[in-house]
Amino acid sequence: MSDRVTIQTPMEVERSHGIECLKQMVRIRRLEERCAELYTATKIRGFLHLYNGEEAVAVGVVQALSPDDAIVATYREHGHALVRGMSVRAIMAELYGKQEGCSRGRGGSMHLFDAKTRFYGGNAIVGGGLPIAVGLALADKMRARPRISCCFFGDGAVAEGEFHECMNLAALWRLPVFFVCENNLYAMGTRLDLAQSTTDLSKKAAAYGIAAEAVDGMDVFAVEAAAQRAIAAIRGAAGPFLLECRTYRFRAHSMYDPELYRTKAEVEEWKKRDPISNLASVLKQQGMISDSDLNAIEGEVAVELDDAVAYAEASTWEPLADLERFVYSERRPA
Amino acid sequence: MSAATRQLTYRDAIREAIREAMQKDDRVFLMGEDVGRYGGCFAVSKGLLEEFGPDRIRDTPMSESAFVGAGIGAALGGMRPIVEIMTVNFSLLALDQIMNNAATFLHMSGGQFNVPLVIRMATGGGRQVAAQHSHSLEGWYAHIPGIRILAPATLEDARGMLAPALEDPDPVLIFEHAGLYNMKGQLPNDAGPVDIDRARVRRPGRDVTIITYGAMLWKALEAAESLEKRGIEAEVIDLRTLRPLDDATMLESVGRTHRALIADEGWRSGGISAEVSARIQEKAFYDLDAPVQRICGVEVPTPYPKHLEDASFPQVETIVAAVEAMVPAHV
Amino acid sequence: MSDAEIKNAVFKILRRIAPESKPDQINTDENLREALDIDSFDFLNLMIGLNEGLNIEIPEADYRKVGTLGELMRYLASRLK
Amino acid sequence: MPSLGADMQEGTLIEWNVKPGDQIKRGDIIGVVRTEKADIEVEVYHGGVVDQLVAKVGETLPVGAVLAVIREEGEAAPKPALVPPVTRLRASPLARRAAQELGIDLAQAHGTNPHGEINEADVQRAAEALRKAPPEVPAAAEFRAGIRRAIALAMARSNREIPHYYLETKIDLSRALKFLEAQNQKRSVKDRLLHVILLIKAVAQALRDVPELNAYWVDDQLQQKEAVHIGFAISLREGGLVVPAILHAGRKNLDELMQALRDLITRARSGRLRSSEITDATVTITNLGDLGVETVHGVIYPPQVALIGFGRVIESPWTENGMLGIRPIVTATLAGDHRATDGHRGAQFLTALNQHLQEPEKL
Repeated sequence: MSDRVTIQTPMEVERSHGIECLKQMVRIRRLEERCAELYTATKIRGFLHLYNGEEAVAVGVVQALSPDDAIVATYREHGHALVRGMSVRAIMAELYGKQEGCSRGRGGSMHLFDAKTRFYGGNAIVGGGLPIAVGLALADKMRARPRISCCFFGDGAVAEGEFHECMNLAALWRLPVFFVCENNLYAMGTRLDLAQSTTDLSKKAAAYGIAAEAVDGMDVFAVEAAAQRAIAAIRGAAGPFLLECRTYRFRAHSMYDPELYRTKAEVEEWKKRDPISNLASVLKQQGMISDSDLNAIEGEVAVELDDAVAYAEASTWEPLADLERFVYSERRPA
Repeated sequence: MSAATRQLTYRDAIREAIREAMQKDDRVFLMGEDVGRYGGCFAVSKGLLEEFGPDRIRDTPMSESAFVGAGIGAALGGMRPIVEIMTVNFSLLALDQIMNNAATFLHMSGGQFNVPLVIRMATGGGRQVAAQHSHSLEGWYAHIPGIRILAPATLEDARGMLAPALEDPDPVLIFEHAGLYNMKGQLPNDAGPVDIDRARVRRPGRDVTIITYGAMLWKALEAAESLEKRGIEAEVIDLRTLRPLDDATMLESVGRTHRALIADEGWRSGGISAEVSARIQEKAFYDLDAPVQRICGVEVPTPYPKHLEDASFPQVETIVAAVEAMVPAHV
Repeated sequence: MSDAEIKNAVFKILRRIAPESKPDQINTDENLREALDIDSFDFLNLMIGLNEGLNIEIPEADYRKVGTLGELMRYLASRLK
Repeated sequence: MPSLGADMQEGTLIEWNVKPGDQIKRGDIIGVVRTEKADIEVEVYHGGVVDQLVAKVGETLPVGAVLAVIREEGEAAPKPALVPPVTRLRASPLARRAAQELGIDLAQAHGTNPHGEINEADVQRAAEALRKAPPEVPAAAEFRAGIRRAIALAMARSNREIPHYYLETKIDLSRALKFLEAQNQKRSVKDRLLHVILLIKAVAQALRDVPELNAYWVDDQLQQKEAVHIGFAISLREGGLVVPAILHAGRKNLDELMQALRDLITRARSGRLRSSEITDATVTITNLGDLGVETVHGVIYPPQVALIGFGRVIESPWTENGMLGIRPIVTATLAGDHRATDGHRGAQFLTALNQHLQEPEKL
């Protein structure tokens, strides 16, 4: 078993940080599992895209960001929001569509927003968030603020014109944009090699003169280390950076997906590289963590999620009278 | 008189407004294709690069989606961007950003993220530039909740709409008719901001209300002159703001004249003229003495030859004829 | 009052009650109600008209004596003498 | 658009049962019209072939507008169904509103819009002209044609919907007529009472005893009416009849009833009835005694549930207390709606009617 473990042994990682990374990934995994359950119970409706298998990417990258950096994410963004520090209560209430949700229930699973943590939403148009991140970075650069804008997108977005326009524009204007490609090998159901002439996505950056790196997205420390390098480069005014995180989603694209486009064997093969169980094994092998520590993490996460579900259940529906609110700002200059 | 006013063009008026906004607020910047070194496709921003520098008069690549989206991001990041799109036809390349992001962020975020963005673009035909540079799609944009649609027709509005648009917390799209840029006129020296909420009666009249906006306003006013000689007094309303529509002004007018004609360079089917007509019939049906009529662009991609292009847009004579067909001879 | 005058007065009232009728074409032996298609209300109006026009009040008890035009003429003539 | 009630001004076509080219015969239901009161089937009175469906489903049209054109077999020229051809007046919404407010018939306005439609100014001019020259009463013939159509529809509906039962009884009127004679002796000619006044009054009183017959049948339910408005069938000189109501008949004394009847008959025959008088009746009396008829089996006017018929007063042999005599006898009939009441109730009514006529001084 140990020979399959590809996680680079993080000798330099503090025990507490190792446990923290594990816990964050467990939080995401259990949240997503709870979501699937609540979806089948019809508590959560609409589209639901789960992040199982890709947790190391969100945890590795987001932990490397500063609190005043901005995040623009996709419709598969529960994990990013959670790791960013958004309240799991507000996330769960949003998934329920309740007004205590982080977007007052108006967004749902695909549109988690939070001004406090500068979380500029799950964007449900593939590639649609990239120009936003470019603009946020432009504002920072024009105001000489030392912040960066981190934009998550999938391998599917690389096929969009907006990806290329934004890579060019960010590079042209040397904007502090951190492009994080979560390459899970499928754009919905279309395999990477059926959609891209060059499947080595990090190479796309070269044409724009953008620094890039590809990293094992199933290894949280590898992702974190790469993200730290990228962020350092961006903050050093080198302009944007493209980090391609090679990962895999264990569950279907969304809840109604029969997964005709890939084999069970392929999924099982990738599950051997599960970022959570592999990290737990490594930490155990190195004596950093015991079974009781693991149980304690699971216990804490379960309590947190139970509380969030109870909160969402007890939350309220926005009154119908509010239907047309938030189309235009309620305060306009006279 | 000459002491209080000066002569300038519609283009000059817009440039003055941009200059003033940039002088007053360092968060304001102009971004778009060829706005800097070229001086603007329609020379609106000519000279501004020298005055404000390339950081604030920002030439962009031909990437409408990216730079419009960047405008949204910059607005979210605290700036007050003015994004110029060369023509309305090109804006379709940025439609995703306008529709899916600018118009929805406030709502999707439950009120957390407003987008104080101004997008300017040229619209309209009449210059023999054929089927990909001539259309009037502002009516389409007026379909979208979450954005405000302005159509300045006069020097005063060209000069005065930008400042309140920049102060507006939400996205504002300003449609400048390309045929107006050279229009000369007098403007008071102290011309300042105007409201961006209300339609305006540009000419009072008793017998029929002609509702229009943009460059068509001038054809409507000319038609009204001609009608006056035939004993028909037409009231002319300039909508100015296509979204949200100012129902009160047009309903008040139709309540007096009992007849309404909408003159719109845009296509008829599903256009802003359809919306205006529907509202009048919904809210003023029992004030009507004749069916609401529309004079619209012929439903054809704009042709290149002048005679065909002229025939494809409403003209003074067609407005006059339409009014005459609505108003009793004895009036 | 001559018979002709009485006849004129009666016809005038009848024409008002039954505008489309031609009283001068009525057989004097025919029942008035049937000949003119008038009902009890019209008949009452005829009585009222005679009362107003000729100042003759025909009691209900005498209604049977004025069933035909001839009877009515004779009745009126006798009352007017 | 058929008139289905004199206060009906317009109706909305909600269904066509036929299409152009269909063969139809007299009595067929060709469509359904929605009025403020109900959805009413449109029956045709001419057989033929549907030439043209003029009205569209959903269209609201004034009474008298052409719904369809029916061509009779072998007939070249199309012939309108139901009514003579009346084209819908083309008038603006504002003109229609003004006409309504000013009480102007749009037909009196001359349209000056470019295609001849009537506009608001045209209505104002028509109103001004009317102020200068007071209007003539609408032609009586036209009024009657409308009435005839309304009756036709009401009767056809009654015949389709109402299960009638009939009861009759002979009533000795000697006391009543004696009372009447005495009354009339005291009166001038113009104040004389007709014997039908006693019948009307007695009916009103009997309805107080058996109120179930003073009612409407609506939506499968009996709605008892408090006020007694007696519809009284009045024949028109040119044929046909109208049934205006003597409003609050139960509250009127004999003189008031006579005055009311006189007024109604006079106005009915000059075509000046008010619409409420046509529609408000809660029960109907048909008196065919003047025409020599002995017994009347009437057809109930929906939504009423009863019709009382009187025949001619006939001198007949009559026994009372074992004594045979000749008495003035009238046959009173009751037509009842079996959904609303039954024969038992009807019999109680006729008994009460008789009793009231035997005590004329209490009428």
